[in-house]
Amino acid sequence: MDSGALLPILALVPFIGALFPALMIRAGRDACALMTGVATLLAFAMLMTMAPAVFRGEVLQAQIEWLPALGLSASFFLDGLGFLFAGMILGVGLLIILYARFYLSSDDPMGQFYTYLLLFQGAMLGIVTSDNVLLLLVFWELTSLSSFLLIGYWKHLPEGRQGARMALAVTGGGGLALIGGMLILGNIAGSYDLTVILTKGDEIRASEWYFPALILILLGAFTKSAQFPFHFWLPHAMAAPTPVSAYLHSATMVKAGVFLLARLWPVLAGTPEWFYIVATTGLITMVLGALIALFKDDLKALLAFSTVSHLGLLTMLLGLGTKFGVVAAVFHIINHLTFKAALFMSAGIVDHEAHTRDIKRLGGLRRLMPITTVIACLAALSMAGIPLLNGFLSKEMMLEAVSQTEWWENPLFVPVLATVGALLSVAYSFRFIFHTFFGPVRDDYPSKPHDPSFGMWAAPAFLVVLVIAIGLFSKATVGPLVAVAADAVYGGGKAPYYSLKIWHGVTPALWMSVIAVIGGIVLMVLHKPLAWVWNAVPRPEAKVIFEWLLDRIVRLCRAIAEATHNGSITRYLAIFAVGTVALGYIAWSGGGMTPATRDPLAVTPLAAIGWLLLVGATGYLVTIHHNRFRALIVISIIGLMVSAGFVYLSAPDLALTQISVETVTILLLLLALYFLPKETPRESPAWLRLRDGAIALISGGAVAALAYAFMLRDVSVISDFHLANSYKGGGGTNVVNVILVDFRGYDTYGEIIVLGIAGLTIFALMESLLRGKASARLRNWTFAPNTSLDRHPIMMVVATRFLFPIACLVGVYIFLRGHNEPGGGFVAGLVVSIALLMQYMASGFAWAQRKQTVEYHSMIGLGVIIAGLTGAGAWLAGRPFLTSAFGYVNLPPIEEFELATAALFDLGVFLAVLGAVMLTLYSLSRIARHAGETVNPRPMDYDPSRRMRSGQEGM
Amino acid sequence: MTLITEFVISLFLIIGGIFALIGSLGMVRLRDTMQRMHAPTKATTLGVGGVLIASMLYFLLIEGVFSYREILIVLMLLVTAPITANFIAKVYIQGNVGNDDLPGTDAERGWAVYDEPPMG
Amino acid sequence: MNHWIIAPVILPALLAPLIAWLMRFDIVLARTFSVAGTIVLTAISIGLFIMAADGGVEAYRLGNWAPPFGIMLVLDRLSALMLLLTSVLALIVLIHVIATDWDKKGQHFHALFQFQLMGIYGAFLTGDAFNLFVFFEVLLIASYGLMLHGGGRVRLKAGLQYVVMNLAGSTLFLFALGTLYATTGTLNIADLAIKLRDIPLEDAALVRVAAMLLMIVFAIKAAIFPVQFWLVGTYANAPAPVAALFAIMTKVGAYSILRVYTISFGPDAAATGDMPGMWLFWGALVTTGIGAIGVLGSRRLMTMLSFSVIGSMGTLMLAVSAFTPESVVAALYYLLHSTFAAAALFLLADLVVTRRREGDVLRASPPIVQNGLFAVLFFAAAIGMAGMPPLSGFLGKLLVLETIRDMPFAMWGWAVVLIGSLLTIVGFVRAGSSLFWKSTATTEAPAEIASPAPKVPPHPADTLALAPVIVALAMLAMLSAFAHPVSGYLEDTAAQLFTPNGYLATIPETGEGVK
Amino acid sequence: MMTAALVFAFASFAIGLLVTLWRIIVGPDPADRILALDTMVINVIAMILLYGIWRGSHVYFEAALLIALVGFVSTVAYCRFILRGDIIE
Amino acid sequence: MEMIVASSVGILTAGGVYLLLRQRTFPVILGLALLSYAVNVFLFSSGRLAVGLPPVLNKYAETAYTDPLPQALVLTAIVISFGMTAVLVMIALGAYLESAEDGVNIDLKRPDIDDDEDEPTGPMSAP
Amino acid sequence: MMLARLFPHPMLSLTLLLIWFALVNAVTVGHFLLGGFLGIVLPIITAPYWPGRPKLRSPFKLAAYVLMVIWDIVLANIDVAKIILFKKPEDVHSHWINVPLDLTSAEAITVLAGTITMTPGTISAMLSADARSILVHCLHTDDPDAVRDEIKSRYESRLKEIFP
Ligand code: NA
Ligand code: NA
Repeated sequence: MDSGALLPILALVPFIGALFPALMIRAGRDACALMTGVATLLAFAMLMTMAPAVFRGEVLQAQIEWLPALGLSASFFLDGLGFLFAGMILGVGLLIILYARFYLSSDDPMGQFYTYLLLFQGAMLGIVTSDNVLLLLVFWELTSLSSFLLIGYWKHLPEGRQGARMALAVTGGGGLALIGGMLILGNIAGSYDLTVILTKGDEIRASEWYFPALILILLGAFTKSAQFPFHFWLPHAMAAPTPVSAYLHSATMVKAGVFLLARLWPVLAGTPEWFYIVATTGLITMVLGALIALFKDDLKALLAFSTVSHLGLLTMLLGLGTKFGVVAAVFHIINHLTFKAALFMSAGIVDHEAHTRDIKRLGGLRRLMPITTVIACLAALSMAGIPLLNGFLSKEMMLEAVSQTEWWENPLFVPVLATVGALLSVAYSFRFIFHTFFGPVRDDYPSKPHDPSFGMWAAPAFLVVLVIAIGLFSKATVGPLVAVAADAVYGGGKAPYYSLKIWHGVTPALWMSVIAVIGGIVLMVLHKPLAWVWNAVPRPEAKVIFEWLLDRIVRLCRAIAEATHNGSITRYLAIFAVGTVALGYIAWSGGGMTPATRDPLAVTPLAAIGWLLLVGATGYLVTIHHNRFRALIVISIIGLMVSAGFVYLSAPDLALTQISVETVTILLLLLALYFLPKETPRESPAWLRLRDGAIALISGGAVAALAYAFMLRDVSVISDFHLANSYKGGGGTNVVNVILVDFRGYDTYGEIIVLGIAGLTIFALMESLLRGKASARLRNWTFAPNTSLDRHPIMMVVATRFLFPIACLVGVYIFLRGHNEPGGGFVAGLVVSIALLMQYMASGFAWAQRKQTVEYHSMIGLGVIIAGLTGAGAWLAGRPFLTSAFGYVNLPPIEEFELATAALFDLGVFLAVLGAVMLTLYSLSRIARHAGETVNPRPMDYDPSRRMRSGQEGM
Repeated sequence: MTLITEFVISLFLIIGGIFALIGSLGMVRLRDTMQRMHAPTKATTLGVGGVLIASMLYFLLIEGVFSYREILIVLMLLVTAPITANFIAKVYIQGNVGNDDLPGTDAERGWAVYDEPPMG
Repeated sequence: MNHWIIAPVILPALLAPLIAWLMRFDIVLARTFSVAGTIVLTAISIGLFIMAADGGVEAYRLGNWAPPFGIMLVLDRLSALMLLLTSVLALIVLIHVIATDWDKKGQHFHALFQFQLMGIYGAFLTGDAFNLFVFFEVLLIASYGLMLHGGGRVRLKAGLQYVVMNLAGSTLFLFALGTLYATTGTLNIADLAIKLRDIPLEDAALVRVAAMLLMIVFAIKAAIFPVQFWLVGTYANAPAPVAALFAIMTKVGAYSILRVYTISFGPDAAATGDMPGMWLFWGALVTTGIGAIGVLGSRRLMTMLSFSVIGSMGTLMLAVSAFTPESVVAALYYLLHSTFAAAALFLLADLVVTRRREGDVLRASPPIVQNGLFAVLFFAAAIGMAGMPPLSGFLGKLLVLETIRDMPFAMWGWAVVLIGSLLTIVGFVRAGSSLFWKSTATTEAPAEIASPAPKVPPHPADTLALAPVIVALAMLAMLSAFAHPVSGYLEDTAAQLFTPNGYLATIPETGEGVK
Repeated sequence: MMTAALVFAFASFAIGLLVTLWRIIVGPDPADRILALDTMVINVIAMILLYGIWRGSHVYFEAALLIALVGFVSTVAYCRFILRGDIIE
Repeated sequence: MEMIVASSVGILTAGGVYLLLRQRTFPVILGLALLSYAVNVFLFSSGRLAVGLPPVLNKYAETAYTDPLPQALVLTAIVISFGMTAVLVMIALGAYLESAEDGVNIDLKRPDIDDDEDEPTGPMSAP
Repeated sequence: MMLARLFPHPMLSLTLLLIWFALVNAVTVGHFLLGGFLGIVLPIITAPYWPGRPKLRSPFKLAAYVLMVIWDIVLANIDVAKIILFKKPEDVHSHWINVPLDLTSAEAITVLAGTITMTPGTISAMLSADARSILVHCLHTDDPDAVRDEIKSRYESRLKEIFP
C-alpha cells in the first residue's frame, strides 16, 4: 500500500513536468530537453521502486475521491500489465526525448513539443494505471487530444493539419463509443472500479447488455489501435515529426487499444462474439496492413502499415481467447516496441540526412551511413521474424497459437492467413532493408547523407541491443516481465505452458515460419512487377473515403442547420405557435375536467354591441393591415372597446391604463410610421396565408376554449385576503392600487424599472443610429411633397395652452386619488405625458424642448431611485423592503387626510413613466430632426397680434 | 323618486339619444365628407350633453349628491371639437380640394394648408 | 428577517439609474462604479452562498406581507448557487468589456449591465410565479439594450427577431400565469405546490395546460426544441461579451424549469406527474442533436458558438428531464460548466475576431498577433465546450449520461449525446484549424485582394483583456479538480429541491398575513 | 320610465357606434375615418356615462374624462400624420 | 358573458397570431399589440367575470367585489408590454433605417461565405 | 412684476381651482388650499408654454357670450337635424365661405372659429396663413354672404369687445 501511494504522483509527474518546457523555453533548447528528461526519469525511477512488489505478484492501489456522485474516483492500481506498459511508456519516452533533441530543427518551437510530449506521456501513463474505468476514459481522451497536438505540430503542413484532425475524429469518436461501453460495463458490475469489474466476468458475459458493451468498447479499442476498417488514420498521422511517430504510433498510443483488450480480457474474452469479432478483425488487419506496407514507397508509410499489421496481430492473439494467445501477445508487445521504435528512428535519421524518405530515391546508404544501416537492418530482420532476433520468437508463438485455431469449423482459415501475414511481413522488411541500404550508391540524393551524431543514433542503437538481447536471452531478460504481465491479463490461475526458447523442435509453427520466410523473399524479388499490378488495380482509398464522408457529413449538417435556422423568424414563430397548441392539447388531454360550477353571466345587448365592434374591427384590421395608417385607426377601435369592456366588467383602473397606454403607443407608432413604408406589400403566397390563417384560428380557438373552461369553474383565491386587508393594512380602498403599491409593490418596482430600461435602450439605440449607416440615409431623406404648410396651427396652439395645465391638473388628481379610487402614479404619468405630447404636437418639439427644464434621464433615474429608496426606507424600521406605512393627519380646519409611504413610491412610478415616455419621444424626434426636417421654431405659425404690433410700428 | 324627477331625467336621456341618432343618420345619409362632418361635430356632442345633464340630475336628485364634474367632460368636448373638426377639414381639403377650388382669402396670404405664414 | 437577501436586487437597481443619470458622460466614473458594484454583488453572493449552505430555506417577505399574499424572496441552496454563478460571470464579462472598450461603442452600457444583473438576480431569488414574469421582463429588456449595443444593420435585425420572439414568449408566459391563477387561485411557487395536492388528475386538465405552457415559456429561454431557433441569430450577432453574459440567460430558463417542476409541479404531484419530464426529454434530445449538427455545419465562428450553446442546453436539459436528485446534480454541474465554457468561448472569440481580417468567417486569414496564445486558449475552451477531459465538460457529460440511464428512452439520449460530442469535437477542430493553424500557413496575404484593414489594429491583447478568458477557463479546470466538493454541494441542493419541506414551510400554516 | 329612457339612450349610442364602425370601414377618405373614430370615442364616452347612471356609480367618471382627453390627442395625431407626416415637429 | 369574453380573447389572439406571422415589422408589431390585448383580457378573466363590482372598497357597506388580483397583474402586464412595444418600435425603425427594408427575416445562410477546406477534394477523386 | 410671475394667468388659476373642486367633487377648506396651490403652481410650471398674457377686457361679457353660444348650439343642432332628417341629400347645398377677420388676438380667433364650428350649419375649416381670413364650410345655404355677415356681426363684433 505504501508504494501504491506513489501511483497518483507517478501519474501526475508528467503533467507537472509539462509545465516546465512550456515556461522555460527561453532558457534554451537543451534545458527544455533536460527538464523533460528529468521528469520522465523521475517517473521511471518511481515506477522502478514499485517493481519488486509487482514482480512479487502484488497489486498496488491508491484511491482518491474525485466525483463520488458519478462513481468516478482518482483510483490507480499497478499490476503486471500496467507495469509493462508504464515501463514501455517511460522507457521509450526517455529515448524519444533524447532523439528529438537532435532531430528537431532550430526553427521548431521545442518548448511546445516537449510540453505536448509530456502531456501525452502523462495521459498514457494514466490509462495504464487507472483503477477506475471513468478515470481511464479521462486519460483515454487526453491521449487523443495530446496526440492531436503532436500530429499537428507542424501546422504549416496541410497534411499535418488533416492528419491531426483525422486522428482526432477517429480516435476521439472511438473514445466516445468507449464511454458508452464503459458506462454499461460499470452498470452491470455495479462499480466503475476496474478491480471490481475484473471480478465480475461471469455476470458481465451473461448480461443482456454484454453485446452492446462489447461493441462499444471494441469501437474504442479498434479505432485507437488502427484496426480495420479504422486503420486509415494511422498512416496519415505520419505527418507528425518522426519522434512522434516512433513514440505514439509504434510504441505507445496505438497500443492503448491493445492494452484495453488485454485489460478487459478477463471479463470480455472467451465468448464466441469476442472471438469472431476480435480475432477476425485482427487477422484482416494483419494481412491487409502487411499487404499495403509492401507497396509503400515512403519509409514512414511502410512502417506505419507494418505497425497496423502488427497491431492486427496483437489483436488477433488476444481475440483467440486463450491464455497462450495472451502470453504471445504480451511478448510480442515488447518485441514490437523494440524493433519498431528503432525502425522509425532509423527512418527518421534517413529522412533527416538524405532529406527524403522515398524508397525510390534511396538505396546504397550502407556505405554512406553504416551505423544507421546496422541498426535499421537488425531491427528490420527482427520485424521479419528472422531467428536469433526477438521478433522471431514472438512470431513463432503467434503461429503456434493460431495453428490449432478453428474458424467457423474451418481449421485452415486462420493458420493460412496468419502465415500469409507473416510472409508479407518478411517481404516488406526485406524490401525496407535492400531498397534503402543496399544497391548502388546514388548521386542524386536531395542531400548528401552521412551518419548523424551519436545523440541521434544512440536511442535506436539501444533498442537494437534489446532486440538482440531478448532474441538471444529471452527468458533471462523479459521472462519474468512476460510472466507477470500475462498473469495480470488472464487474471491468475494456472499459467499455460510456454517457452521462450529459440528452438522448439519441428512444429507446425516452424513450417509456417519457413514458408513465410521463403515466400517473403520470393515476393521481394518479384516486387517490381507486383508493384506495377498493385498500382494498376483500382482500390478504395480510405483517406479519400474518409474525407469524402466527412465532407458529406459537414455539408449535410450545414444543410440541416442552415435550413432550420435560416433566420426566418416568421417560421420560428409559426412552429412556436403550433407546438404550443399541440403540447397544450396533449397536456389537457392527460387530465380530466369536472363539470362547470358557475352559471354564466347574462349577455346584455350592450356587451353584444361591444363584442360586435371588437370582432368587426379585428377582422377588418386583419384584412386591411397592408394599409398601415388605416390599420392604426382600427387598432384604436380595438383599444377603445377593450377599455370599455374593462369598464363594463368592473375594472376601472384597467380601463384608465389601457386607454392611455394605447394612445401613447399609437402616437409612437405614428412617429415611427413617418419613416417607415406606408404600405405592407403582399408577399405571402395564398397557401401561406391560408396556413397562417389556420394556425391563427387554431391558436385563437385554443385560447378561447381555455378561458371559457376556467371562467365557468370556481377556485378559492388568495385575493380574499387582499380585499380584507387593503384598507386595514394598506390604508387604501382601491384594492387594485393597494396591491400594486403595497401587497405586490415589488412587481411594480420591477415594472417601472422595465420602463426605465426601455427609455435608456431607446435613447442608446437612437444615439447609435445617428452615428451609423442610418445617419447617412437620414441626411438624404426626401420628405414627402404636398404636405400641409401649417405646422403649428393657431387654434391648436391656443387650445393646448389652455388644456395643458388642465390636463396636468387631471394628472395630479388621478395621482392623488389612486390609493382610494381608480388611478395612480402610472396613469397619472401617462396623462401628463399625453399632455406634454399634445403640447409638442401643437408647437413642435424644437420649441417645446427649449422650454423644457427637467431632463428625462434624470426623471427616470429619480423615479427609480425614489421608488427604491422608499422601499428601502422600511429597513430603518427594521422591516422588509417595501413595507408601507401610513397615517391620518388631522389639522383643523382642514379635514383629515392620509399620508402614506405608498404615495411616495407611486411618485417614483409617476416620474419613471413620464421620463421613459418622454425620452422615447425625444429619441424619435431627434431622428426626425437629424433627417434635416425644416422646423418652424416659433410656437405658432403666425401670431396675428404681431400684425397689430408691426402695424403700429409702421404708423 | 318622484315622477317629475324621473320624467326630467328621462327627457334628457331621450334628447341625448335622439341627437345621437341624428348624428349617426347624418354620417350615413350625407353625401360628401365635409357635409358629414356637420353631423357628429354638433349632434353627437349635443347628444353627450344631454346624457351629461341627465347624469348630473340623476346623481343630484336620486343619489342626493351634487356634482358638476360631468361639466368637465362637456367642457373638454366643447373645447376640442372645433379643433378636431378643423384638423379633419384640413385633411379632407388637402386630399380632395385644390387651392383653386376654394374661395380666395382676400388677404396677402393664401389658405394655411397651401401657403407659408408670413415671416417675422 | 435577513435584509441581505434582497441586496442583490436593490443594489444594482439603485446603482444603474445613478450611472445612467449622473455618470453618463464620464466613462471612467461609470466603469469604476460598475466594477465596484459588481464586486460588492459578488461579495454579497458569496455571503448568501455561505448562508444558504447550512441547508436552511430563508424567505424574505416583501412589504412584510405573509406569503402567499405578498411576494416573497427565497434563498435556498439553488438560488444562492445561481446568484454566485451570475456574479462571477458578470465580473469576468465586465472586465473584458472594459479591457476591450466595448462599453464605449454605445450609450448606457453600464446602466443596462447593472439592470441586467438586477433582473437575473431577481429571477433567481423570487418565490412568486408572477414576479418571476416581471423579472424575466426586466432581464429581457435590459438584454435587448445590451444585445443592440453598438448598433449595426445585422445586429439590429437580429435584435428585432430576438425581441419579437421574446415578446411572443412573454405573451405566452401571461397566458400560462392566467391559467395558473384561474385553476389554483395562487401565484406563490410554494403555495402552488400545496394547492396542487388537492387537485386530482380527474380535475387537472386545465392546470396541466398551465404547467405545459409554463414549460414552453421556460424552454424558450433555455433554447429547447422547438423554440430554440431564435438563439443562433441572436447570439451570433450580439456583441461577443454580451453573448458571453447571455450564457447565464439560458440558464435562467433551466433554473426556472428546475425550480417550478421540482417545487410546484414536482414529480409527486398527481395532477402533472411525469408529464413535464417526458416532454422535456424529447425536446432536449433534439436540441442536443441540433446543437451538434450546427457546430459542425457552421461557417461562422459566432454561429458555431451559438450552436454549441444550444447543444449544451440540450445536454443540460436531458439531465433535468429525469427529475431525480441525481439528475439534478448532473444538470447543475453541467450548468455551472457550460456557463463558463460558453463565456470563455465568446470572450475569446471577441479577442480573435476583432483581430482577424476575415472576422469570424471560418476561412484562412493572415495570422494575428499572439496567434499561438489564442490557439492554446481556443483549444482549451473548445475542449471545455466539447466535453473532453480534463476540463469539467467531460465529467458533466458523464454525469448526464449516468443519470439518464434509467429513463425509458435513455439509449436515445446516450446515442445523441455521444454522437453529438463527436460532431462537436470535429466541428471545433475544423474551426480551430481554420482560425489558427491555417492562418500560420498563409503568412503572406494574397496581395491581389484589396482586403479591408482589420477593424482593430492588430495590437496584442494585454493582460486585462486576456484575464477574463483565462479565469473562465480556470473555472472549468477548478470545477473539474474540485468535483468532489462541488458535487457535494449540488447533492445537498438537489436534496433540498426534492424534499421541499423547508421551501413549503415558508407559507405560514395559519394563512394569516402579518404586518 | 327611466329604465326605458336609459335603454333608448343606450340603443341610440350603440347604433352610433355601429355606424361609425361602418364609416371607418367604407371610408372613403382618411378624413371620414378619422372623423368616424373621433365620433366613436364620443359615443363611448356617452355610453360610459350612461353606464354610470345605470350602475348608480361615479367610479367610471374618470374613464370618460380620460377618454375625452386621449381621444382628442389621438385624433389630432392622426390628422397631423396625414397633413404633415411627422406628428411632432 | 363568459362566451363573449372568451371568444373576444380568441379572436384577438387569432388576429394577433396571423399578423405576427407576416413578414414585415409593422404588421408584426400590430400583431403583438393584438396579442397583448388578448392576453390582458385573458389574464383579467382569470379572476372570473363580474359586472358592477369594482374592487374599490365601500367603507360603509358590506358588498361583494370582483377579484382585484388579476386586475393588478394585468396593470403590470400592460405597463411592461408598453415598454417592450416602445423598444420594439424603435428597433424596427432602426433596422429599417439601417438596411432600407423592413422585413423581419434575415438570411442567416450568408451565401457570401464559401466553404474553405484544406484541399477542395471532390468525392472519390484519387489523391 | 412679482405678482405677474406668481400668477402668469390669473384666470387660468381660477379655472383650475374650479376644475379641482369639480374633480374632487367637494368644496372643503382642504381642497380649497390644495386646489389653490395647484392653481398657482401649475400655471407657473406651464408658463413657458404659454408666453405672453392674453388680455381679457371683460370677463362678464365673455360669460354672456358663452351663454349665447350655448343657446346657439342647441338651435344649431335643431337646424342640422332638420336638414339631415328631412332634406334629400342632393338638395343639400353646401358652400365654402371666406370670412375676412378683423380680430388680431390668437385667442379671439380661436374662440371665433370654435363658435363657428359649434353653431348653425357651419364649420370653420381653415385659417389663412396670415390669420386674416377664415374658411367656413356651410352645410346648407342659398345665400353665403348672409352667413358671412351674420358671423361677423353676431360673433366677431362681440369678441372684438372681449379680446382687445
Ligand atoms: Na375629440
Ligand atoms: Na357651426
